[in-house]
Amino acid sequence: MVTAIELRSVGKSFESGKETIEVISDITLSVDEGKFVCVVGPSGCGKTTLLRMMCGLLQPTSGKVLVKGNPPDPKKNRFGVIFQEDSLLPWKTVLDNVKFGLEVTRNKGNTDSIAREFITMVGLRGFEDYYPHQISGGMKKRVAIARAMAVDPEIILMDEPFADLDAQTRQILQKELLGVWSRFNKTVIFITHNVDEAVFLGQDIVVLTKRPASVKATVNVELEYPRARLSPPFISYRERILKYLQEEITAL
Amino acid sequence: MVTAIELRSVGKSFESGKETIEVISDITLSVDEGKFVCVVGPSGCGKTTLLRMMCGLLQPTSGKVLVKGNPPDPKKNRFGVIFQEDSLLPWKTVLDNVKFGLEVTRNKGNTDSIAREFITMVGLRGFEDYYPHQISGGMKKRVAIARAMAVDPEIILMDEPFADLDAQTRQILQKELLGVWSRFNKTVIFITHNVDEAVFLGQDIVVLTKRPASVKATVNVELEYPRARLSPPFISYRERILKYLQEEITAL
Amino acid sequence: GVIFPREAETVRIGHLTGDLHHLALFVAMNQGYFEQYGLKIQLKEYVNGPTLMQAFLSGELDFAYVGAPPAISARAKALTDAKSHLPVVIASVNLEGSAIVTREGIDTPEELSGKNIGTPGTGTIQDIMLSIFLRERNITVTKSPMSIATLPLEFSKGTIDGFIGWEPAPSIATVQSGAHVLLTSHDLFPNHQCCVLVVSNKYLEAHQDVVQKFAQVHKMANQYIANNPESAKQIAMNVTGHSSEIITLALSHIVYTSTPDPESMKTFLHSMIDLGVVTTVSHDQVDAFINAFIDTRFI
Amino acid sequence: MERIDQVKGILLGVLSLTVFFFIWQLIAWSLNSPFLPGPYEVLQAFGRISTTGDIDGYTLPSHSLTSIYRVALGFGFAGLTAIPLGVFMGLKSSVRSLSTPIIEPIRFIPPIAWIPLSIILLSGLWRYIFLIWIGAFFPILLNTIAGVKRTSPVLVDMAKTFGADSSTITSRIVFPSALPEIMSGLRVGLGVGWMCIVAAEMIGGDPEGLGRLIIKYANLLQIDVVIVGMIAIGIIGLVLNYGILTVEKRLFKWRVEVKA
Amino acid sequence: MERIDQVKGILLGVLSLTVFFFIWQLIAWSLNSPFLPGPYEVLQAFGRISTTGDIDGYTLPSHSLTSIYRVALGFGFAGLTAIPLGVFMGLKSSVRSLSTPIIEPIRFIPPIAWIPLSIILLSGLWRYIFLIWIGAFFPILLNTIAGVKRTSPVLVDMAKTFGADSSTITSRIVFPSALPEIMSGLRVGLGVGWMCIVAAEMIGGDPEGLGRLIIKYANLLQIDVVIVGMIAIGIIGLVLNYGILTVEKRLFKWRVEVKA
Ligand SMILES: Nc1ncnc2c1ncn2[C@@H]1O[C@H](COP(=O)(O)OP(=O)(O)OP(=O)(O)O)[C@@H](O)[C@H]1O
Ligand SMILES: Nc1ncnc2c1ncn2[C@@H]1O[C@H](COP(=O)(O)OP(=O)(O)OP(=O)(O)O)[C@@H](O)[C@H]1O
Ligand SMILES: [Mg+2]
Ligand SMILES: [Mg+2]
Repeated sequence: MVTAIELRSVGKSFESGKETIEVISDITLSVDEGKFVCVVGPSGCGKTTLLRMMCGLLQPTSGKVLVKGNPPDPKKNRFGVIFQEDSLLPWKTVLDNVKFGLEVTRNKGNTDSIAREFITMVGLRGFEDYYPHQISGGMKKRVAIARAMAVDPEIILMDEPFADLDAQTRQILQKELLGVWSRFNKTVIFITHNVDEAVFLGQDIVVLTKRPASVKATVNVELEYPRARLSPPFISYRERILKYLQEEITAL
Repeated sequence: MVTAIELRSVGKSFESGKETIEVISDITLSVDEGKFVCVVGPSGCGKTTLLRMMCGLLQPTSGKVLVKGNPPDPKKNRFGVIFQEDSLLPWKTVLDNVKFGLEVTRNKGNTDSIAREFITMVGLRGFEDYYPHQISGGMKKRVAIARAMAVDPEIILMDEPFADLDAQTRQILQKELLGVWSRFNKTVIFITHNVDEAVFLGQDIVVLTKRPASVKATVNVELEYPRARLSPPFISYRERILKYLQEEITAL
Repeated sequence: GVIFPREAETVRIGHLTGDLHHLALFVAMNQGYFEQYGLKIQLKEYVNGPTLMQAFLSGELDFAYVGAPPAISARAKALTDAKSHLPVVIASVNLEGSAIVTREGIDTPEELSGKNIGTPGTGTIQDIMLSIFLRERNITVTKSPMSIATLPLEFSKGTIDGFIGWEPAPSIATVQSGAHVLLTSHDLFPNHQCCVLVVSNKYLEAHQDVVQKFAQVHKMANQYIANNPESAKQIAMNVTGHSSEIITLALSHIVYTSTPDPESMKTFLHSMIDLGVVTTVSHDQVDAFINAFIDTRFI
Repeated sequence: MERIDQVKGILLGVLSLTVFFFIWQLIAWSLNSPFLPGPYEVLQAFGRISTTGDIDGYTLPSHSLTSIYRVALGFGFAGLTAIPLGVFMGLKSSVRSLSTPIIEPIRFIPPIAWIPLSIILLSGLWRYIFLIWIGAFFPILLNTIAGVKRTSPVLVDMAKTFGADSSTITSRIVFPSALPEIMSGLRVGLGVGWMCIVAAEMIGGDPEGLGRLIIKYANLLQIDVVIVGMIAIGIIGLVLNYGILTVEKRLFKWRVEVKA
Repeated sequence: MERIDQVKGILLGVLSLTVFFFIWQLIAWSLNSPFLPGPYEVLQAFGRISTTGDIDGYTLPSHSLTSIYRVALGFGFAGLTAIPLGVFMGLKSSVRSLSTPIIEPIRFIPPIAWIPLSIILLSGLWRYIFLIWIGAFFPILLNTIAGVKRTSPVLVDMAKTFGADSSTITSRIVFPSALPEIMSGLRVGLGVGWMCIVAAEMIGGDPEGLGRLIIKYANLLQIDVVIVGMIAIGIIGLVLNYGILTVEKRLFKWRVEVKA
């Protein structure tokens, strides 16, 4: 299998004034192409920092981040990043938001029809001309997913994308995400707080320690999709990961 | 027993532009002194409007509202009103907020020591010099209660006071409220959305119809305080009131 | 003092920015004539005659050195208003003393036609004289009103083709920017009354003695200029900060005299009525108006 | 319903203006000063200046158009300089800290205080442009900086992950996101620039312009025309302001705040 | 840490001012115009005017104090009139709709346009007060109205249920709740009022005041002193503004927004 993302003893610290905060101490990790990997870890441990290094928004202080063998560069690699925060352009309609990624990546094809196709895929047909403030939080996330998918990304990076949503919307979107992933077979890095979500979605689950983050454990979830949340193996995976996390949180 | 509040076929409508909205159609009701009465009703049925008429903030369009035999007048009657919204003065500390009611009602006594006493009563000793933005939502409600109680009100009117709070804080405050009420034996009108809360607190529960509101039923809860939420009679009262409400909501 | 408390004996005198016509005032101060007569003075400076007269009417000044036309039009306007402080002429300050200067290529009055000519403000004596002159010759120009200090500057930049102004502005342009005098005010209107010394009618009623003293000071100062041209010139140079060359040229255009000339004021008033500058006096009232305007008792 | 409120508003407005003019007329009558004309005289002066023109023959519309033209140029320059500079300063905090010590004292120098320098260094139309520019520049600059600084970093990161270069980010993220603030800066700047017209025109030079009209007739002590000029300036300023407000409302439908 | 940032900020400020003065000096040298003095000449003029005084013998501090005194009076009157009126207008929507058609056009008339009327109708100190008042009045008024309108109705109802009468509600609820907006109105108003000082002093009359200093030396074509006056106005304006900002920050600790 080809390695999509590789982290070689990556460390990251921030300077803020005189202080230096070490956020990531030493992470080595490799993600094969087409995998769905979830990353869980205590709050503030450095998950977002990790994701930002993977797509080239941040540079590691030590070690190396490689995407297909080279340092990540959004101008060459095609990333589909879904941020935890609302990242829609409020002055653009749903359609124009989805077209934004296509236009920036200089996709010469018919951006309009591609955008409409992905809007339909996330179930927002009919909402093309709505502005972000006119649609709900769950619908906004779908638009962000459509925008990221529309550019045909090599790697999809998602940072707690469903954290703000109510339980029901969350579960619907999780199922839809799995559908999209199995259809297009992309590499997905999915960051979450929520263990249930991680076990429901991930082939591999990377558990991080508290800050400065390193890899506490990597759990391979050997369950068929779609997974039943109340099945005993599901619950036992959950318990196992929860235990790892608990150790980290009490250690705080 | 002396009647504290009496409503005689009270009706209320609002003019808004050319339209007239009838909010309360015909309510007749009488509350004895020292009673704890809960009012429940579908959202938007007119509960707040009712409460505002009881303390003289609004005048009824038809019928009469009487407090101790006369129309309510905050300059003569002493009301302790707790609004659903945050009603603390943001530029005053907790202590000065509690003193505010005392000063306005021209209480000549030592307002400072009275205020401190009530702050202690609601468990906020040590927070006297905090500003509202420095304390949590539940603490703010306690301050509002202390402010209302400090003026030694004849009647306490509470409008969904605990609606914004999380379940735990809510239950703590409910218990504290019952404690305060049983100690001072005031007349309390308590408006709520929450049937569980109503059955836990009220001696009488007035169920309103949908807008325009009239009295659908008055339920006398014959349970000793403190009430056990999981006891069968509690649950049967709850079911009964929920049924009344369900009828109103499906009738919408 | 920050608010200028007004002491009883202090007289408030208005004058114009950098106006050599008012040399008598500077001489009187320089020679200590005011102190000699026990007068304490406070000077107030204004950009042009009309602005000075507006402040005068509202009672901000007791005396003023100002062009006759602005004083006339202010008096005409305010005549019916009991609250206004009306100007009364107690002496002449000077005759003539203005000039039209132009750039090369404008050598005859006819060549002014269509040119851009600066004035020190609408309603000033220079503006009025220019208007009268142009009307008589049936010439039209674009008038550019601006402050007196700006005129030579704008001329040097070429924004205007020439200007009419009080001395030393024309002489500055002549010496510094190669302007030449097209017409002096003597050519426009020989021996015309220019600036006058006015007193507020209310002040005159209350303080005849002070007015008497002031007129005396003024007469002495004008005599001094006549008798000591060299030291008067030095005083003028000190006050304006200009070179001897400019001041000599400027002074040669000004006639200092204390005796007012009613006839030229009447002519001005007739013309101002024709120009629409004065609207409250008719031609047959002109004589009476000017006679009441001038009070020669003190000269 | 809304209709009724509008009609009511207009009626109330007319009523209060009537009362205002009536009181003004009463004061004018009772003072009977030649320097305080009543509204009737002002109306007459308005008619006269609008049709036959002023003492130099220029009519009120031509004075107004001249002033509007000058303000439009000065304001245009202010926009063209302040917006790019504001975007630049908003993006680079180092540029901001370098320029603040220079800009801050300058922005408290009133436009009229620049008149002497402008007389010496500039002439003709450029002087008007400069004086209006200096009035309009700072509100636009400060609002643009504020707007740019308020750009959500997530939106910028989002664009970066699509491989956008910095000019794309500036033009497609930063600028549109700052646009509401820029527009309100433009509105304030236009108001200030318009108010500088009297200062700009008082230097003189040209016989035309509303500011000049005021000064000309102030010198002639004909206050009725002075008031005509003041009212014209006030009303044109008001109309310009509401004009931009309307554009803002149209343009920023996507902003919930503007709708409310 | 904060210390370091502060020191860095000051150093950067000094650096950029140095560069600014250096460029200015270069331009002055290369143009070599008698009307564009370099910073060194301005500094000399500053020393001369500060110590020996101007041609009439008044020093820069006395000019500044005179101007500050006038602005303080005009600004004080503006506060005393605009705040009560603003509270009243904020409380009564009928008063608002009645007065808007009168106030709106007037507020777009620039203070300088009032000069002719003010010369005729007022004299001495009152004229300064009036011209500064008219500049400072509207920002204070509009901010006060906005602040009063934003008073939370729950707070008013709360006070009413305790039996508070309307004067208590106004003084203890509406006023303190509108105070942050009133203060920022005062800050803007002081800025505008201060900027009116040149307009107010340009009419002439008294020989003292920063505006007068500028105009006096502009007439003498001594631009170095003109620039001294401009810088003095700019810096005093800046200091006044930061003064009120500091008061605001102290006063409104209870506001989360101000802290952020
Ligand atoms: N630019 C920065 N400068 C300084 N410190 C930073 C910066 N970015 C992040 N940090 C610090 O790094 C730590 C980790 O931040 P990060 O956002 O990666 O955590 P996280 O695991 O995503 O947290 P959460 O679960 O809350 O999203 C935090 O303590 C944060 O304060
Ligand atoms: N001042 C008013 N003018 C016009 N309509 C009003 C006014 N106040 C309330 N209403 C209307 O009266 C109805 C009842 O309002 P009220 O606030 O009394 O309901 P409520 O039962 O308290 O609702 P909730 O459960 O949401 O608090 C609503 O439909 C509301 O729109
Ligand atoms: Mg994070
Ligand atoms: Mg309610």
